[in-house]
Amino acid sequence: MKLPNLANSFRFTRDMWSSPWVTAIGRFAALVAVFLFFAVLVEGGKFYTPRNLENILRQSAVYATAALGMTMIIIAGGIDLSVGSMIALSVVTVAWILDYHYAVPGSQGQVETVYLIHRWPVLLPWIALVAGVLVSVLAGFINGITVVGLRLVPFIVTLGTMGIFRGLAKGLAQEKDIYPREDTWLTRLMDPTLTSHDPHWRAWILPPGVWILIIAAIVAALVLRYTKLGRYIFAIGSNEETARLCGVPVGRVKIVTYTLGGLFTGLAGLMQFSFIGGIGQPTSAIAYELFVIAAVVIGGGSLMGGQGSILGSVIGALIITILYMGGQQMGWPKWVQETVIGMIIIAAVVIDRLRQQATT
Amino acid sequence: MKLPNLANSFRFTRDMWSSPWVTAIGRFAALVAVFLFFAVLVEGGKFYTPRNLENILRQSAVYATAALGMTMIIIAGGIDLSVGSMIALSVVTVAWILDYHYAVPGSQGQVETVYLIHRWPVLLPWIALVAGVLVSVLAGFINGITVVGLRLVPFIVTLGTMGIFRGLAKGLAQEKDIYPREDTWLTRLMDPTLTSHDPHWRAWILPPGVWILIIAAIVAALVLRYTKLGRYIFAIGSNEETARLCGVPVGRVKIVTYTLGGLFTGLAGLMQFSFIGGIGQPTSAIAYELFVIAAVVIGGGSLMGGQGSILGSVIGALIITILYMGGQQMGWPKWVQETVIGMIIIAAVVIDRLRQQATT
Amino acid sequence: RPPERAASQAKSDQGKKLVIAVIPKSTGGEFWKTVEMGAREAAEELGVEMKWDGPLTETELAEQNKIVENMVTLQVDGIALAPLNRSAQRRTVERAVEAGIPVVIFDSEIDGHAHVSFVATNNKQGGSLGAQHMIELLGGRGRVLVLRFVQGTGSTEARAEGFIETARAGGLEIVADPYPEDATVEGCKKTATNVLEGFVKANELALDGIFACNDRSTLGMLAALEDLRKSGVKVHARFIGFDFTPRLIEALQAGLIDALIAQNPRKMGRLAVETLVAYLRGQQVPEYIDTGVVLVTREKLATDPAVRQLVGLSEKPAGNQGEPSSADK
Amino acid sequence: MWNAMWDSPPRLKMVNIAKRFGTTQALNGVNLEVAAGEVHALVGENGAGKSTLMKILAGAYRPDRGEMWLDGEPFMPHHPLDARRRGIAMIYQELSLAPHLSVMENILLGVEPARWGIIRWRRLREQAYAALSELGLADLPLATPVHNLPPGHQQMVEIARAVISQAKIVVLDEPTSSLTQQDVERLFTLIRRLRDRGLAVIYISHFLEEVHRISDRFTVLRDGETVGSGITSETPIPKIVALMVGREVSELYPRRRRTRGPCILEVEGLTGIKKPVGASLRLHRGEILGIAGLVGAGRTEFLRAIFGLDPVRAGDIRVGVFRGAATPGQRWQQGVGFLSEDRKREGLALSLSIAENITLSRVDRLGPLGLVFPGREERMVARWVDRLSIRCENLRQPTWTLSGGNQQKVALARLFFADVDVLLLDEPTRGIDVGSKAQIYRLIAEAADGSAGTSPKAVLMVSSYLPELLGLCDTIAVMSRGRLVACRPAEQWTEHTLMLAATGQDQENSISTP
Ligand SMILES: Nc1ncnc2c1ncn2[C@@H]1O[C@H](COP(=O)(O)OP(=O)(O)OP(=O)(O)O)[C@@H](O)[C@H]1O
Ligand SMILES: Nc1ncnc2c1ncn2[C@@H]1O[C@H](COP(=O)(O)OP(=O)(O)OP(=O)(O)O)[C@@H](O)[C@H]1O
Ligand SMILES: O[C@@H]1[C@@H](O)[C@H](O)OC[C@H]1O
Ligand SMILES: [Mg+2]
Ligand SMILES: [Mg+2]
Repeated sequence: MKLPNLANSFRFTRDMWSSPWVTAIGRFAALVAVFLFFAVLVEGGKFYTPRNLENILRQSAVYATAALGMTMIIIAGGIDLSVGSMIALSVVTVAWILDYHYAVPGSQGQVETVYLIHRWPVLLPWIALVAGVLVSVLAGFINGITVVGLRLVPFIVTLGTMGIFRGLAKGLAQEKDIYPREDTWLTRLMDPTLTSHDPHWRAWILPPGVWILIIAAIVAALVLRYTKLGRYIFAIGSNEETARLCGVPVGRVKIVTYTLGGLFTGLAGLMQFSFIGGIGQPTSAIAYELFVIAAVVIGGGSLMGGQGSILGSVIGALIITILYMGGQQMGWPKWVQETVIGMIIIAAVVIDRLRQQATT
Repeated sequence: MKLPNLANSFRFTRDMWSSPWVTAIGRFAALVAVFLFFAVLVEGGKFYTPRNLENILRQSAVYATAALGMTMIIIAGGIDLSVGSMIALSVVTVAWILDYHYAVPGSQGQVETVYLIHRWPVLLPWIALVAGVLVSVLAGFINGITVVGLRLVPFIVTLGTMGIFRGLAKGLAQEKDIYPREDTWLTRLMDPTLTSHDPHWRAWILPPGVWILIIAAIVAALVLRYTKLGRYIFAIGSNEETARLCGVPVGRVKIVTYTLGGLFTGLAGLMQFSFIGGIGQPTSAIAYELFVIAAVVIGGGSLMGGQGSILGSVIGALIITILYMGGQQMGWPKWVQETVIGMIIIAAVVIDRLRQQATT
Repeated sequence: RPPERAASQAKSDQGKKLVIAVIPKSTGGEFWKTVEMGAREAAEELGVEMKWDGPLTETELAEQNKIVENMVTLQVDGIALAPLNRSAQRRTVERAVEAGIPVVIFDSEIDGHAHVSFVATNNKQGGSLGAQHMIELLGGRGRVLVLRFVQGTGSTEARAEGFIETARAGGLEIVADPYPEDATVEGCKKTATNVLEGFVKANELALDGIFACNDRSTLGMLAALEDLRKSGVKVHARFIGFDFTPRLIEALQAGLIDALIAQNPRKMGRLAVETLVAYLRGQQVPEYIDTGVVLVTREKLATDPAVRQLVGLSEKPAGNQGEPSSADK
Repeated sequence: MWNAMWDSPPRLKMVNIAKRFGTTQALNGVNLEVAAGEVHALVGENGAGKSTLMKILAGAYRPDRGEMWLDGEPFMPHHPLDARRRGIAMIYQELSLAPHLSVMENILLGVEPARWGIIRWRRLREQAYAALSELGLADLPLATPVHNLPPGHQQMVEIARAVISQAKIVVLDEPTSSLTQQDVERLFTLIRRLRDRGLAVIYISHFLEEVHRISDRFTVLRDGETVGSGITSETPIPKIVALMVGREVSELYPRRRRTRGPCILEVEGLTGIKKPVGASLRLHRGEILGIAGLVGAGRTEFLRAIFGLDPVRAGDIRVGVFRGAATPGQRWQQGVGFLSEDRKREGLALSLSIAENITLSRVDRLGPLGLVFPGREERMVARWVDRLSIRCENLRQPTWTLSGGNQQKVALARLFFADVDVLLLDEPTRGIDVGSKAQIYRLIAEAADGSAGTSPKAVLMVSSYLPELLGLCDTIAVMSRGRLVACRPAEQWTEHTLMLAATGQDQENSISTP
């Protein structure tokens, strides 16, 4: 018996089409097709101006970043319905810290309000950033230990925490929007840079939030592909029993996965904070979980676990965003947009299934 | 040949605790506990006035009715995320028909608007009722054939149709609310009867909508228990492959199940129409799918399929409603209400798992 | 309007602490927080107990109906309601009244005559106030966009109507008057962004004026305009908004908004409660109470003490300028 | 006896049946003829197409070409119900029950007595009871959900399902793999009764001794084609094997002298939740120790408890220098590997690639600091794919694309890749054909010898197939009702004494640890 060398490990009939590269190229082609569709149809070439390209990135960044974590969770055979609430929780936390103030006795016996941001103008945004991310990390961790510790279906757990986290966000904000006292650079995280008048921001080329997305996506992809953790995530999603038999610490890996999901969702929360103009709105990001899940699925993730890719999910988020933006810029009525997006979600999965069928 | 007597088909150690009756009694006990909790805490015995009891029924009717269909779908191993949108679609359809009008040349060369309701004051509400239900039946049928025909995961299909049906509801309403020209008895479907001054309505004892729920629930329970269709629904959810091999027409049964789901959702749509005051609001019932699914799960439905009961789901809907009503009547802040509901959903499933563990 | 029985009932209630429910259109947002503040102050002063609860966003009709019903169940002595929908909720109110609970409507109008009194801004007048200022700013000519709010809602619909009527009469052209996607800032921003995009021609926003109907829609429009500016589109449209929040006041000071029509939410909350309690105590109450509306411009903001007080800018001299009263903390 | 029936058309005739799955030609012109009143065995290697052929008969698959006749009438079922109505009763290879439904509902699934779509429960109960009585299981609780039954009884429920229908043909696809000896005897009695009633019975099994006992005639499939058929009593087993494999399998068991090394696994009084009960055992390097026993004796639980997959209530386990209970992860680290009897449910992650499955238990060997270097992985895995001659197209191919035997080899390769010193093998050849078995035996023996180039390993092997234990092991222990009742050198055992010990009738009944 010969070693399966490279030459014979490459059969054109089947392997080529199901190789990850071809799959990725296929998804990319879909993205390009959707883009070209609007590029041609939107009048005056407005759809492919640098400004609009930047907008596509900016508008898809929140979904895409949250989709990174969701990809891992879905590959591991789970699901997280609480991402929308977690984003809101992060948004509110950031605003709450930026707006933190307390009363001191003032000069003429009056009470004076002191804002922490005035005391620590440099440090506080960083604290807010860290806290905003950490709160989601913690939320993800709670999802993880609940799923693992109580051995419950993630759908139910995260349906529950969806309510809980949203409630906490509202509680923290005292059921209103928080308007931080001062704008900080956190508010500008998602500002367009290409067309900015400020040379400092221009130098970034892309908005800092988009850079965060890019780096996070690369890290996530590397983790999935080149680390033990990534292997374990795939193994658990493919067959949890096998993973357990092979000595994979299933519970721990799941907890880590949900916690990582929280991390990425926290980053998405920072972006959302900036995107809605630097306010702490506890009703923000309602129903985002559906877009995020849709992005992962369009990107090739399987709700049965064991399948999915970071690149695919990012492309999925871009496709959804382009559809929305294109629909808006074409002046399609809102209802047409919603209907079309719904159809595209189904179509994406159908095409994926057909492709997979063709190769078996 | 002797029939096996009851004694030997009834093992006390195990079977008794997992028998459907004990399970049902357990759920009922939970309902009573939640009710008593608020009955004691809400001041002045106001929680158990006849009026409030009627209100509990009225306010839970929409969830409970939609949960009937969802129960069947979940028992068959599926899920339907589009119920909220389907309810809206029915609401809008009813309003659209009640408001249908056209222009005719008037007496002095002017254009005159003719409302169909003025022509057919008796017939039109019935047409609206039938159409409102039918549109959801059709929507359910579409879910069914998409799941079966394209062999897709129901989560994705109904995530897609959730967008599509909502879009269509908005499209039909031209993205506005529809205000029917005249109020009809359809608007009064959910009006309280107990406290009504109108003897005609009082004679109903309960609001007609609640009667619809009661009858629908009985029919649904009978179908599940005593018909081939019902047993096939269980068989498919329990083991689809086996069902197929045993000659169960799996595809057809699934389509029928989703269509029945549509039927019950359509009835829920009628109730919602009345409940929001007889207007066609396309943004109505957003996120209701989550409450409905939660009701089924609290009622013992398993998202893995093969398990669930009509009585349980109705109790689940009642529990959720009582929690909301109680929370409001206790004056809990909104965020506390949300957080508590989230926790209860998780707790309900934990208790269920513990109970099942104790019996195996 | 249920007449006599209030007086007789009032007597039997004497001695017992009155319990009233105040139901806003939503529990989120600056506007309603300020209303709550006013209502609470009044309730405290009058020695009545107040329950405050409302739906999450201003589209959830079923939710608000349930809250009203639950308050009826609790047999509160009276309800002050800001109805989400003027026609659909008529019966909700009638049912509460049938159950023996008088209802004061505030903020937004409702159809029917079951309620005791209506306490609100003259919204139509507020709209035309905005239009008059717009006409002045544009010199009687120009293309104007109106961002509405939730359809079927008494208050904002009247404002749009008032604005559009007066603006048209004054020679302005209304080029669009869309409803936002939903009742959140995000929803308003998304719709504003889409609609504005349609008016961008050659890197310039081809609009002369913009009007928004309440705090959420003004905030959303403001954010959308800021995005446009930041991405290099020239915006010379005059922007008049409705309501005030700290952010909107800042924007007004910074010149991003030309004027705000300010209602008096605190007073509205206060008067709603006062009217209800007065009625419950057997006093005569007017059918309609106007809580007042004023046009706030940058100059007025700097100079007019009444305006400064209304929007919560401190009365202290320059040094502390910009400090909001932050009464919620 | 069946000769007399040749005048009438055969009960079943399948001609030139072909079926293709993607690139796999599962059936390529199969012919099969079965008479009424006979038991007809269908044999062949793994992947020969036996189950596929029967699924076509049962209407679960449509053939690409070919024709069928039932009692001389053309027959082409469109779906399973169709076939069932025409008199085909099928018991599938994989257990196929609806676990939430009751015993009686499962028995009558798809053919419930009903009027206007409303089920007639009384009649349903009667029919189910009748079927169970015929199987001698009248005391099975009719209303209990089947997931509450032990596997053997579950299998009987399936058989009852076949009995109930007024069948002309009953197909049993490997029915005995989860039955106790007692149940097998009961089943054989039933089969004979059905045959005598004039039904045709098609019987599929890899246990050729069983085939020989029960069948009148047989047909052999190889690579999707019919390669022969005949009268069972006139054909010796080796000849059938030769037809199946296409060559003589001369040396099935590689017997070699081995020298026993130091003791590496010591189990003292191991007690699990239900089973095992106080089991003790010593395993040495260079030793293959087999455990025999009836299904349900607790052998699987014994291995699982050692490996940390099932909880341990009492007792002590020592692996080399490590003492006490451990998690599966720790066991791998200590040099113990486990091969599950259930490939599909827990043995393999079928959607992962061959390479990923092989390395999953020792991902830490693929790079430092929790990193994974795919290049290194492929180099390391290729060696074992070669050694075990796993037939595949490349290492990144998903495992489900492999045939059953090759999947089993992938699961086995995991233990070799991890270079474990103790191999716990649970039914390593279940459902495996004769040819592949020989290859797997050779690998196991090489590991124990140390002839594969590494130090000699210790092998603890559970099997229900006695010839394999007798042929391969140095020592054999017997487990009965959760207890290890005897442990002796293989030479001292015969199939008969093993059987006696397993059923608890062994006279000596002494635990001797040589
Ligand atoms: N659904 C399917 N999809 C793809 N290939 C299949 C499918 N079913 C069977 N095959 C392939 O068809 C061939 C015949 O399989 P079949 O199950 O009929 O074998 P068998 O003779 O029953 O083997 P065993 O003795 O292992 O049960 C195998 O190569 C198998 O991989
Ligand atoms: N009464 C039962 N109910 C449910 N499952 C059972 C029961 N008895 C055994 N099993 C399961 O069946 C499988 C085999 O049982 P067990 O381990 O006791 O027997 P074994 O001697 O290993 O037999 P086998 O040869 O089938 O592996 C195990 O997975 C076990 O969990
Ligand atoms: O009616 C309300 C209005 O007065 C305020 O301006 O914003 C919210 C509105 O719905
Ligand atoms: Mg087979
Ligand atoms: Mg076993």
